[in-house]
Amino acid sequence: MAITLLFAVSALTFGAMNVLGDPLFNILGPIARDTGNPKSVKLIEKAKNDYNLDKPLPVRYGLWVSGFVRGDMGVQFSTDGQPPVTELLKERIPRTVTLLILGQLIAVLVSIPWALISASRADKFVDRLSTATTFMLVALPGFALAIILKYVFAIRLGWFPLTYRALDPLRTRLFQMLLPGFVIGLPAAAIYQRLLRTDLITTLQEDFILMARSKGVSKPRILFKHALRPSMFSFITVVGLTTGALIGGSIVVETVFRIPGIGSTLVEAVLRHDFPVVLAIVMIVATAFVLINLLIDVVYTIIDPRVHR
Amino acid sequence: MSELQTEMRQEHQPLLEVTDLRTHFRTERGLVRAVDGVSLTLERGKCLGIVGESGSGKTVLSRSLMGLLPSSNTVTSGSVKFEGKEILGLPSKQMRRLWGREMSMVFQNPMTSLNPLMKIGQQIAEPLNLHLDMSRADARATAERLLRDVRIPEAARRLDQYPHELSGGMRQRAMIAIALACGPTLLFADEPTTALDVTVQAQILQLIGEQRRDRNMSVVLVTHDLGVVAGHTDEIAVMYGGKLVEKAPTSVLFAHMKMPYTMSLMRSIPKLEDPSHTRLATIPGRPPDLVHPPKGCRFAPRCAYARDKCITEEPPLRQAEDPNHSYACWYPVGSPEFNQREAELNSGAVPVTLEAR
Amino acid sequence: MAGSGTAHLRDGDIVMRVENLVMEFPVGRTGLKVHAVSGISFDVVRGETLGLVGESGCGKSTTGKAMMQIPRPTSGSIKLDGLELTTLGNEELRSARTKMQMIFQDPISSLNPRRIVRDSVREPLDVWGRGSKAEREALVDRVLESVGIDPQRAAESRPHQFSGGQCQRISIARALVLDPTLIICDEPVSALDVSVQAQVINLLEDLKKQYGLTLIFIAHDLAVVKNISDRVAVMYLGKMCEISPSDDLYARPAHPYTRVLIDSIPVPDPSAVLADATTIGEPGSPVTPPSGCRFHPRCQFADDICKSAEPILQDIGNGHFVACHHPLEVPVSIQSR
Amino acid sequence: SSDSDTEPVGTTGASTDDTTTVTEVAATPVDGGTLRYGLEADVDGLNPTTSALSAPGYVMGYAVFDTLARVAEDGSIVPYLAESFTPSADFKSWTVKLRPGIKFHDGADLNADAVVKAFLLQQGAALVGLAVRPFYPETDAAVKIDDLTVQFNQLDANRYWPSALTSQLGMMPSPLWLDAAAADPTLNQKPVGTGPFMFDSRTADNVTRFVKNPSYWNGTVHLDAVEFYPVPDSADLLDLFNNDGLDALHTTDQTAIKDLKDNGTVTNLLDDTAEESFQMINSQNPPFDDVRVRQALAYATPKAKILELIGLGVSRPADQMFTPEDPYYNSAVKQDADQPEKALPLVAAYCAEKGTVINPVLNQPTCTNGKVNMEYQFTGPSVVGLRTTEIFEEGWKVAFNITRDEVNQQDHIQQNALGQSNVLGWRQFGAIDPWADSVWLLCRTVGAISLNWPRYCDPARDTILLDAQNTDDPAKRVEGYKALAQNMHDAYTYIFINHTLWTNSFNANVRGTCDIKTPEGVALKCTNAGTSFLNTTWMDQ
Amino acid sequence: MSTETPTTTEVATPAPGDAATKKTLGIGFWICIGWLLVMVFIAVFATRLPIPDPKFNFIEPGQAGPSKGPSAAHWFGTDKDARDVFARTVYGSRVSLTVGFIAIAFGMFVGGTLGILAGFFRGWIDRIFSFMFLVLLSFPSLVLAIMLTALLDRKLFTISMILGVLAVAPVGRLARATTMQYADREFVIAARSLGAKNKRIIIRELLPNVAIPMSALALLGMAVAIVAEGGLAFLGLSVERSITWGGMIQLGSDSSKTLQNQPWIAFFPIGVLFLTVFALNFAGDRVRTYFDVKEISL
Ligand SMILES: Nc1ncnc2c1ncn2[C@@H]1O[C@H](COP(=O)(O)OP(=O)(O)OP(=O)(O)O)[C@@H](O)[C@H]1O
Ligand SMILES: Nc1ncnc2c1ncn2[C@@H]1O[C@H](COP(=O)(O)OP(=O)(O)OP(=O)(O)O)[C@@H](O)[C@H]1O
Ligand SMILES: [Mg+2]
Ligand SMILES: [Mg+2]
Repeated sequence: MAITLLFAVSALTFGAMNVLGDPLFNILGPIARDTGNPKSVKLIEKAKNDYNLDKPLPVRYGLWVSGFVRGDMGVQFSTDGQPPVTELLKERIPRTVTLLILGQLIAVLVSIPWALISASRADKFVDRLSTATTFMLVALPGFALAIILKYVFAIRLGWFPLTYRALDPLRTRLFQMLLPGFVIGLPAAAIYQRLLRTDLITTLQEDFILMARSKGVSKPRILFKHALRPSMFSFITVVGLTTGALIGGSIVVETVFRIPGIGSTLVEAVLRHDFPVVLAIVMIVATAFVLINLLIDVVYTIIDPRVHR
Repeated sequence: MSELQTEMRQEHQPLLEVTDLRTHFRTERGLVRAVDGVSLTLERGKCLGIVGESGSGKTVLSRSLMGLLPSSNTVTSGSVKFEGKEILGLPSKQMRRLWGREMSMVFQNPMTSLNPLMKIGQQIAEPLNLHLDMSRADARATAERLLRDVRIPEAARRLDQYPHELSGGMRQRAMIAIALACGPTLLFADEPTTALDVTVQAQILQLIGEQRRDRNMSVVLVTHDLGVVAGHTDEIAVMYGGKLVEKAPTSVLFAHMKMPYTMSLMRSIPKLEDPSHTRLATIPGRPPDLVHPPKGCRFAPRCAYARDKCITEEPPLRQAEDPNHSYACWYPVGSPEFNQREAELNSGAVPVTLEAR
Repeated sequence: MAGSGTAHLRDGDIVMRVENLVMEFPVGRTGLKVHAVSGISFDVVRGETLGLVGESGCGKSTTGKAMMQIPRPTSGSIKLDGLELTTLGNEELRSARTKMQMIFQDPISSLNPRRIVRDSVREPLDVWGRGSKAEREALVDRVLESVGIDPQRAAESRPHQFSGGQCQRISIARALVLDPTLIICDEPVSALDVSVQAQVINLLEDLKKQYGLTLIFIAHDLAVVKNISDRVAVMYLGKMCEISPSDDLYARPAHPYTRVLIDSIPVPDPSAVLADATTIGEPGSPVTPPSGCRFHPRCQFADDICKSAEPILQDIGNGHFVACHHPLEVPVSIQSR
Repeated sequence: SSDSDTEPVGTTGASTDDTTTVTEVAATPVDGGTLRYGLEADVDGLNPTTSALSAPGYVMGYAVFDTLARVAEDGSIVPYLAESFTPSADFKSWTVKLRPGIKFHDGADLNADAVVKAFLLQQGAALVGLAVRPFYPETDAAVKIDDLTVQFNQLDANRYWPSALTSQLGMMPSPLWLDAAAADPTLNQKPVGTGPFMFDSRTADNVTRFVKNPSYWNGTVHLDAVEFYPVPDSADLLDLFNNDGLDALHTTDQTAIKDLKDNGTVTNLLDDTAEESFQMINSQNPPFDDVRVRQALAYATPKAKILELIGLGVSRPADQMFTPEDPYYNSAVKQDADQPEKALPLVAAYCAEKGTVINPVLNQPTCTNGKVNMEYQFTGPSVVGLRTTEIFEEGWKVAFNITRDEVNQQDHIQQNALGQSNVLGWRQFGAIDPWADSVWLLCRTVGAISLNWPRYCDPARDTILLDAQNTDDPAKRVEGYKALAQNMHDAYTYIFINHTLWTNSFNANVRGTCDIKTPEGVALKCTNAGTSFLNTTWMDQ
Repeated sequence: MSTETPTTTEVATPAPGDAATKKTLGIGFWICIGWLLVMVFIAVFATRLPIPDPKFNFIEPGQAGPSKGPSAAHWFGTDKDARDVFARTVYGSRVSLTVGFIAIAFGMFVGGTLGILAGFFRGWIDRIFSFMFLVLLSFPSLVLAIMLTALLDRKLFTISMILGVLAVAPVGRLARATTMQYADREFVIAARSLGAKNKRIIIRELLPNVAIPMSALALLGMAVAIVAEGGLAFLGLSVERSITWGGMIQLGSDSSKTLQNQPWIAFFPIGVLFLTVFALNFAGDRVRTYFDVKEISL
């Protein structure tokens, strides 16, 4: 299933990029049209050969897939010797992954206690306030939040740096990613909070919670030991699903905060019609998505004994 | 606390004494008078059955007694004395000391009342750890013994199983084991068998009865099934529309029921010994709206024996011949007015069945 | 018990005849199967009420739905008025289905929550385009009246504005408008309070007379089934144990399982003697049903033959059939308990 | 533009003292430190033989590569890697003699072979070669005479040829590296030259790091390393610069320049002679093959508005490719603009005459509803690009129906090289010596792939250009280029807007940037076409 | 016993379910709807409103810079090109609302149809459609949107359709899940048993039930589409030649300097965008709780 899915995703992307763009022109530029000049013709031949452009589409796709599986994602469309796609992404992915992990970490660490507080005081003032807050966070588009946080914390207060610098020491770089992490994490935290809060409230109305109370279990213990775990299922699913959406969010964040990750690379590659890069990124994102969903299934089996069979 | 308790146990005082208990809920529709002035007492070691139609307030009553209702929209008044001590309105911090240890509860649906993600053993051990400060190993041993007590086969193995790995009947037994873990003096069982098959129901009811005798525990058995209370209780309280309308020792009640409601309920049950196609008696209409209850007797609008007085004046709880038997009716079964109406009904002067539209 | 066999099938004016019905469902992707119904046979004579009892999960509802071909059975034959349904094409089946209707346990979810109740009742007529508009309305009014629902109120309300009992009446009305021969009632009263339950049972009895219906009445409550049925079939784990005229079944249950069921019924009489329930055990799983007689693990009379051989339904007189290697001989007096 | 002025006399009246504050003579250079240099954009490749270097590319390129010649402080061209250059009698050939003993970072010798190789590669390169090929014969353009001597042969006589050796063509890459890069193009990003710094590491779009060349041939390099950071948001760039995140920056952003000029502690190397911004018209296709339409567009151009809104009054308006200080400046030439009323009759006349001809770029008739249909191409996504477009459009719309074509930078260049557009915004000109700008203007650079973007060919203009580069009479030269300015104006293929202003700015602790001299002791100009050099730069502490 | 007997003892109590009908959508909901109506109004009548020309450059010669803060003449101030931010915000609502509406209408129609068919027929239809949804969901939506806009063109309709395609999978999944939830209900079995054809069952029995959660999703989905359009515009990839909120925000935040010195350029459109998205979310959420639909996630 997962494999079929990846095939479908890659075939679609591959098809779209090949049918809707002229790869040869993307690679060579005007030289591709300069067929009268023997020098250009030589280059055209070479490019066709390098990128298998003279082969029919399915064959090219097959070659690309076999390359991808072996970790060779092709060469960027540029005569100026950009590094191979694999190399490029090797350098960029860790940044995006760090950013996403940071964002998710913030989201999860913020949302769980927040949801517990809200749910245990459902419909009281604190809860209403927090519901209003989540609504606002959810209604704020990522780029708007990025701008607001940048304006307040980087520009006005100057607590955070404006940009990311690849050569700074790791700790500094993590610090530089903190604000972008919040941009990614806060709206996600709001979504998680709402979900977890609803589920917690539902769980807290379950008979087994009443049962636990009637055993004389204290309120915090009920929240943590009895209510939290059974309420985590949609939370976990959504954390997984959101990871995909967050990659989308990271495009904006990476652009605003100048982080050379795969999000910003993707936008640039799409605009350049550099389809080896686009394909590779889309595939990696889709693969990550599929893997995360598999991982969620594993997590399910860990927290829910009922899935064992 | 224990000092106080031992002292009180010496006196011959009822375990539970409820006076004019009212539990109302504030809702968007208005105040729901789910329990509206209930008084009763329960002796040590006895089993009290509470019966009534759906929505009559049985569950709310039992939860009010235990103090387990959500606090946000609940208004309670009256008095609930447990072992002579007022427990109504105690903060849950203090109630927690009673829960599980002095009083515990078995719920209707064994499917939903056990934590699906906790092993059975842990769930039983939890109150043991909390209340009796037992060590892990002791708690586990005790849990195993408890499972054996409630007749779960292969008790040791079950400790490490999750609820979904048990059948419905076993789950309900496990729940009883949890409720019994700290040796409570009072057990509430709210429709403990409604979700189960008849054969399993019989087993569970029998089990509760045995445990009650073995532990000299009091039981409040809530059910809508007169058949269940008939066989397993010492005393029965009939609820209607949030009120207690009749209360008597089991045998007295079935022999001399006073409330036309109780009687109609009884008559509408199909009996095995009757030949098939025996016409069933019915109660027309439906239970009262607890936000706007009828002014007089709450059953009056559905009662074939009701008269003007019933509609305008609320009957008080009165004592019958038997000192332990009380009922709330102006014209109880056996009264001249009742008999007169009964005769009219049988002669066809008045339609017997008032079908609801 | 786990009985098979067709000895009990009758000749005559048979409305519904089910033979060797088998229904299996796959369990997820495990390759295992739920043996929901494993070869049962029964028939219903015109004007008769057949009761179907058994514990939860024994396949009662599955049998009921199989008669409607929802879904189509794994194997077996189902004949409605002599017409074989299992091999009918979709279009023919569609019209055949109108002759039998079903009433379900959950009165609320039987009605479309978003539709005006009256429209739900008129729906069958619209589907088949029966009569003129005015005729349809008149018929709907009449049927609603006969189940005790005010047509006026039905014209303006949705299901949630009615009580459970009323919804059940509306479902019955909807089943009646097409003037079916057979109505299959799947636990129509289990979700109702006793007082309402009595109302619905009485109503069904009245309508049966009024409309000349044949009923199949599914329930798990023996007392209810006995009250309404002419003939009762007892099922256990997808098999038929015993089938008999209803009074006879209670007078002399021949199958140990029937006996257990009867003994377990709580009787509203404090003086009744309670049978010991500790030995009854719990129902098995339809995924891995026991060999031989499916009841043998719970049966106090079981011996080796019960484990290996499946009993066949046999006549024990009076149209009373039982599928047991060791049927109970002694008639039980219910009073004696 | 002229080659002699580092200082624009801005309309803002900027102080001309900016460059002179650079060095406090007394200070002794300190070794060590890493200079962090902010750029407006990153570069694609740093191979002078294959990559078209942009302004940031030059800044980075000059750290690794030295050029054969350099511009001296007085504006004359002096040998740098070369020891001397000597013309032939007809000024068609020039002999370049190299300094002995210079080595590339990879140990290869700088010799005639290396020079010839670099030149021939560049001449043959598909795109970069476009700018070279029009001036040299196909074979034997560069010939090795001896180990340290190379002879360059041209098609036309040119007395001012050595200026060609001060930019990309003069940059000397290692022959070993060129071979390696031909096999593995990724090496184009890791340049090897003779320059003061050696490539160390690179994260595209974030940082490229060079380290000190310990055995630099022209004096000691003081800095340990230099790191180039592309920061496209000029405000962020400035902010980093002001808050100690950067030591130097290179920008053309008007607001930032204003700020930098007001900041007393900063050294600014300002230069607006290197490029002019203009709207460029492809004259090959209808309707712009008709001068009336081009003229109408010029009249309708809201130049003042652009200068106000986009230029913010910082950079100077341009009327031609020369700045007023330039000796070749023709004060009679004024750019037509801001007179939309004059556009209307021109367009009306055109449309009446040729309104149904097809504009091949749009594949539409040239006129609709009495207005000329045109395509305007600009690069995106870019905020400034969009703003500029909107403002131009607001002006042009009186007489033109505009179809926007927003494309990415790469497609933009490519489509224009192929002539697939009507009108677009561009920056160009301002070569060290004006003869070099003829590559954009000669008839011979019109082709399938064209460097003469307007694809406008005027033999009279060719004559002016070729004559001007082959005279040693300054007056004749001045006259020639003044005539050129008039010729360009009359052709209406360029609508000049302003002289692009660049700055290289250094924080106070950065010193010595303008101390570069040739081994002979000739002081060199410390900014060249908007870029700077770092071999003598050092930092306090 | 006869059922015809008229009775006087009819109990005058409302059925328990009546409580549900007493639920209200609340004042907040109506405020949100009010705001949305205002937005629709200004979007429709933008050209006739007494507001400045959104493209006119209000240059005042001799002033320090073209951009001015809010004033009586320019309520939201003017942007870097001296254009009226208020007027531009008003005009910006046109693209946002149009894209939001078309996108979700397309998503609803296609996703809803596919989802209902998948949920109703199950089997291979379900497998094919579900797989399609999964494929669509495997692309982060912004990634897919950017890819498609780069390959296609940037006309209003194209952008709307692209975002509509993005809505197909979430809508389809919801429709499928809701359909499945109802398809097994007894009332559907009943309809089938009385001879209703599939088409009739889908339209009469399922659609009304599926429509409710879908309507809540429509509001939320419109919010998502508007945000997505804003994101594209912010990256400079949305509808060309149009005033868009995302584009205005991009203009006001293209440099930290602008943000610092002329915050009004970015923050007014952010505010209006936020309020609109908030209103859609809030209203959608109210509809959802009102009809007691489970949490929907897009
Ligand atoms: N938390 C609550 N808020 C508002 N109303 C409530 C609440 N809990 C119960 N009620 C109402 O109180 C009435 C009595 O409910 P209760 O659950 O006690 O009935 P019951 O006799 O146990 O019925 P059943 O047999 O259906 O369990 C009902 O009308 C119910 O709707
Ligand atoms: N669609 C289905 N897919 C898989 N298993 C099914 C399906 N329908 C029924 N079953 C299984 O078949 C068995 C018989 O179910 P059925 O609903 O017929 O029992 P029942 O006798 O009606 O029980 P109850 O009294 O609980 O209604 C059960 O184990 C049930 O889980
Ligand atoms: Mg209850
Ligand atoms: Mg069933």
